[in-house]
Amino acid sequence: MTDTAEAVAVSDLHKRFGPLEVLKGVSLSAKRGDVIAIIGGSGSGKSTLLRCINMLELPSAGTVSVHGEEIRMKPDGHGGLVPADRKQVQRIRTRLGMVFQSFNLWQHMTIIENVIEAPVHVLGSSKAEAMETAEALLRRVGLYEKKDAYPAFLSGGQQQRAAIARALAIQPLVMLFDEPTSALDPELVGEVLSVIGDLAREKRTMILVTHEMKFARSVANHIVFLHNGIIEEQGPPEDIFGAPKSERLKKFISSIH
Amino acid sequence: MTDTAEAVAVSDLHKRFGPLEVLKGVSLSAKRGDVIAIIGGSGSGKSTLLRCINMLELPSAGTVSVHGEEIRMKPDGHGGLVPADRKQVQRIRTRLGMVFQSFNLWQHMTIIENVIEAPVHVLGSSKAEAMETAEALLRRVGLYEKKDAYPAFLSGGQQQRAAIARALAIQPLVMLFDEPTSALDPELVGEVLSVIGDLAREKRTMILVTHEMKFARSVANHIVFLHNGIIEEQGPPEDIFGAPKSERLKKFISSIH
Amino acid sequence: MSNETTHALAFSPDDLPQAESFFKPHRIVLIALFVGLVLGIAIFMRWDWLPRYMPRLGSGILVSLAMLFSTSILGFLLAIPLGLVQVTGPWFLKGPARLFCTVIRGTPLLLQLWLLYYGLGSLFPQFPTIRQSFLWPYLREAWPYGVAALTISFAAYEGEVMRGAFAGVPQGELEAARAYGMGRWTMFRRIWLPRAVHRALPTLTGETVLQLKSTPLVATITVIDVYAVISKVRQETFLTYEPLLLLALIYLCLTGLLVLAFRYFENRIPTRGA
Amino acid sequence: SSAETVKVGIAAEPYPPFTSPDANGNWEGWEIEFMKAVCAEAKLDCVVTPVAWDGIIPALTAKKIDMIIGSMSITEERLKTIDFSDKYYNTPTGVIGTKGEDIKPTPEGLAGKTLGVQVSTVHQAYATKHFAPAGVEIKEYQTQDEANQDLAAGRLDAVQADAIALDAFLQSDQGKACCDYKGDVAPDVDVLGPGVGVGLRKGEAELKEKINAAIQAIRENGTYEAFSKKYFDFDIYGG
Amino acid sequence: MDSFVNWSLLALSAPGWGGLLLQGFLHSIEIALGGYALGLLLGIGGAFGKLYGGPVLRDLLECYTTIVRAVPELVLILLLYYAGTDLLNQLLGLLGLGAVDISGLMAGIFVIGVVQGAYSTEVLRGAIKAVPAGQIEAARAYGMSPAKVLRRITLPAMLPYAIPGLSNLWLIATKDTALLAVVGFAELTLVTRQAAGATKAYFLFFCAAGALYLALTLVSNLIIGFIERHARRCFVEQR
Ligand SMILES: Nc1ncnc2c1ncn2[C@@H]1O[C@H](COP(=O)(O)OP(=O)(O)OP(=O)(O)O)[C@@H](O)[C@H]1O
Ligand SMILES: Nc1ncnc2c1ncn2[C@@H]1O[C@H](COP(=O)(O)OP(=O)(O)OP(=O)(O)O)[C@@H](O)[C@H]1O
Ligand SMILES: [Mg+2]
Ligand SMILES: [Mg+2]
Repeated sequence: MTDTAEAVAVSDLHKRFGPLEVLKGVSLSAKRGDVIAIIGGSGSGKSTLLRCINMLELPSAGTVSVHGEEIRMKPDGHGGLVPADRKQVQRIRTRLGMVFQSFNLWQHMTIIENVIEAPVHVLGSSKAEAMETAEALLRRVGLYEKKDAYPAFLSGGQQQRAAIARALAIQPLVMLFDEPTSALDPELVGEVLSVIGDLAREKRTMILVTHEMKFARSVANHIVFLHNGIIEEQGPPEDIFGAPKSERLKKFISSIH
Repeated sequence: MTDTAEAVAVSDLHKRFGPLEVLKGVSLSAKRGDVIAIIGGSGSGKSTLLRCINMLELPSAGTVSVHGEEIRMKPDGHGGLVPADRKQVQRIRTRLGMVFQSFNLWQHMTIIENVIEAPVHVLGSSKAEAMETAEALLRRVGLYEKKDAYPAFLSGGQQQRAAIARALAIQPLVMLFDEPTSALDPELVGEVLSVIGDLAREKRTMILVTHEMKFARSVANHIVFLHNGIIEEQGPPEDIFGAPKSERLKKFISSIH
Repeated sequence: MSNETTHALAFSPDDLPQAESFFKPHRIVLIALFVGLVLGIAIFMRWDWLPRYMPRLGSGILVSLAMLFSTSILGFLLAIPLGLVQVTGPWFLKGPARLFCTVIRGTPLLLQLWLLYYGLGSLFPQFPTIRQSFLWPYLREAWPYGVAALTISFAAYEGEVMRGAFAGVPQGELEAARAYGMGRWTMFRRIWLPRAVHRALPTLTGETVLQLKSTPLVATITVIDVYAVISKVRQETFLTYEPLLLLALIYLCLTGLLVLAFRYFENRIPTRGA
Repeated sequence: SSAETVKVGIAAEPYPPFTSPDANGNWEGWEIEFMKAVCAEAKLDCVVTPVAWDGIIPALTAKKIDMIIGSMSITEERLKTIDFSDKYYNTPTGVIGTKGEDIKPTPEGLAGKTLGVQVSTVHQAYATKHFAPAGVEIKEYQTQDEANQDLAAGRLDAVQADAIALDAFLQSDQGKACCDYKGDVAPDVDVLGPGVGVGLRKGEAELKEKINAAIQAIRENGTYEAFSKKYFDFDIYGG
Repeated sequence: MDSFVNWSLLALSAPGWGGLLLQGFLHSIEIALGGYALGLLLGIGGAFGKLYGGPVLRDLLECYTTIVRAVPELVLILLLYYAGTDLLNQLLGLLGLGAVDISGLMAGIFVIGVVQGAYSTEVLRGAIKAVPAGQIEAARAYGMSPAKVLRRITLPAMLPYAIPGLSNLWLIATKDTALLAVVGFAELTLVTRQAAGATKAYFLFFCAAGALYLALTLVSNLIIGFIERHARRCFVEQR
């Protein structure tokens, strides 16, 4: 695989929830080391798009490939699709890290257990090794003192940081971040920014959904504006924020100031 | 009660979780129509402070008054405090609206049911009347089409808007917002801003926790910077953001840019 | 969004199956199998005794149903406070509730029934005042003891289930209720109880079916339910399988109805499947 | 010798004085002695196999046991399902009642009273046929003991059963205190049947033959009378 | 009901019945453990099948839970043990193979397991539905196989919701062993009935059995309580 190979490619993705069509044909491609920020109004389908990439939401139509490998789908008989090969999906997922909008920490495990879970039980690292990485990660997000606490006892920002550490622990090739800084104060946002920068330098790919335009602007090399289930406009940050073309995006951008 | 009476007064509030002292003597006062923004690092105790005001978290020491009425507390025998009069707390709570950091929508009710619940079953409004208000509120936050959906099927931003509508429905004298815009896109943030402006003009008091400094600056007339369980600095937004005094605040502010 | 869409969203996809979607190929096969089985049993086994016992079977079913409904409704009403005080009550309520649930669940129902009927019940006649009182005609009957014993037992088992259900309601949602000034009773009635019951429904279904199968014990104190009628058939004809298969069919119908009813309530609120 | 092994099913629930276990788990009683005598006579190697009453017929048809000696009354209805040997005992049917109450074992003498019977016995059939039309309230019990218990507790006025079971109750402290014997009921062979027989699978004519011959033999050679005397002071074989 | 209590009836060795009672008790625990474990396995499989399986599997499981829960256990065990082994042996006979003798114990454990499986399917289904969907999604997102998600996330996360229902089922399992009396297995209920019937000391023996059951419950509660506290340690205290 060359450096310029597509790390993630989504083509003509559709997603329907009953009568509601949330994604109406979205195509997207990310090269290795790309940082793509998805912006758009609430309910425009950003989370759904991210969740379709790792098949947490099954697309109604369209394809997703990760590092050149297309996830094979077959019709489920009700007009939808299901993965043709579960094993393939599982394998691909181990290369994708995900930070959920609502964190979804495992409530029955302490923070450190949350972080070592996937390395030990999916990737098969030794526990000692995983512990070491986990502790380093928790130190990095400033959560080391809380490592033995259960998620229910943490503040919102602490939970979000734990979720980030958990996703980083599997050293994913592609990171999917769903609003990774929503519960963080500006200082921590800066810290997450630097983490993302480091990952990009390691040629890891990142796709992130965010509402903080400043954050999107400083972290991403490509911005995707989602509106009403289609990509209304995309391009480098300077163009999107500096010279928006579509009316909708102009209105959206104008509301930032 | 005059216009300048204290809507909320917190004095020398302490809160301990086991060995961890989260609030170490916080005093705060808000006049009618004040909009106070609490800022501070993750885990600094912002949510805890807000939750202590409506007694969801019982303070270890200190007092809270709402509209001049002090919530009477008595020792619980384990070194903490409990309300001396449950009825009083209930009564006071009906004047306080709260938007939770994690939304806490009632999962067994549709959105509209969530919104009319407190008006009908706490304030005793008629159902028809409550429905009318609720629909207007949901229209205002752009959620009217989702009114019959259950919370689990909504996007993050939609849930947050539902939570805001729910809190507004009881027409509280004091609103407590815990990061009310964390899941919202800039356009909706603007909308929430205008809602808060309207409320302030109606002389309702607001205390909000936020990580978005721009938002805090544009909405609040008083900023409180919480750090390590004490109020490190407070004052009008111009001073706090324009001329921070403490080292800690300077560092915090600097990270915004 | 169109009006049509909003309307459709108001209904959950899990609603009871519609006629056309219900008859899928495999279901037709299953139904055919079942009908075939019933026909085979009807043709190849001995059913000449059936007409003679029809009236008694009918009244037996009624007795079973009456027992089931009265005791599970009463028992459930008792179970709610039993479960609740174990989660949040003061120690002087928590302790007795725990003790009650433990002792009742820990001892056989038959024993409880006998203690009530032959133990307690046989004490009453010794007191002339009771014998003279208006209660005596009832105390002389067996069914009040049956109802009492079955109710107590159901309450104890369900109390345990409700304890878990109450404890499992997310704290945040209760906090939200408190934050809007709901009194304890309102919060309980509007948020805590419905959430807990909804969560406990699958278990409650099972427990109600179990209760249906506990009702035959009342036959030991002369209340003739459908099971007792079937035992009688077995005793008088020495047939093994035919009466029991009939009993199975009767219970199957009753259970099917119960399950459908409970499932309807369960699906009233859609949960997001994981 | 080359005696064939026969599994004899008895009810696992005790029915003294016919069958009951002791604390070591050994079974004893009149029917056990009867079985031993018959088996010895017929040169069968018999093994006692206790099976709960609910499972005793299926155990027979599924060949887990070969015959049942369990105080089974022979009736027309039952003969449609299994086979019986000739009767080996038959006891009179009687009525007991609360002491001092005016009760007679006749339809008129019981009118307006509550009578307890064990469910699915010939006694129940008898009471339903003869007493119920006269306005007697009939209550059905799963076991005889329960009926006796309710008689003592005052919920019943009288109990109808076979005389041996009633006698055993009247001998107990409780029975002595509360009740006395009110007399035998009028005979009705149609309902009360010819008596108690050994239960057999249908179509096993050979075994039935042997058993019938053995019963006849022990009746004639005095064995039957000998062991019966240990238990009863009257003729258990009946008329 | 005896007016006095003859405690010597409970002595451990013969003429006392205590030894037999204890033995029956142990047998009961043995069967209950076996049946419960089998039931749990079936329940886990059933619950997952019902939640995540295809429409055919789901309907089949619905039939399983409805039928097995509806049909009285007595019917099941009679069908399985007697009719089932009969059929099996006829089949083996046709194939020219010798008859097998399925032990009552095995059949009992099997039946109790199948019945418990139906109930625990429903208990577990409810508990799994109570686990926030996001937790399971997170596990999937990290590439866990379904089996791993089950073992590492779903099972431990649903435990707090499942424990009350499962502990009810355990207590029911210990008492359901009474069914095995039908196949002649000497568990606690049957031994109690035998002792009571043989000595007429009904209340003494039923209370003794009750005490044994209660003791078992108390011990079970200790263990269950421990597991439950452990499972709930991650929850913020309910007020
Ligand atoms: N129930 C609890 N038990 C123990 N510790 C708790 C509990 N709730 C909060 N804490 C701790 O108290 C501290 C303050 O929490 P709080 O939720 O008030 O933070 P916050 O300022 O709102 O942070 P954030 O911006 O991340 O939401 C944190 O360190 C948190 O771990
Ligand atoms: N499981 C579901 N069932 C039905 N509708 C759903 C479901 N999940 C999401 N939706 C709907 O799909 C639309 C898109 O949701 P999505 O979560 O992708 O929005 P989003 O762009 O992430 O918004 P936000 O910024 O508020 O998080 C919303 O209208 C939402 O209500
Ligand atoms: Mg989203
Ligand atoms: Mg917070």
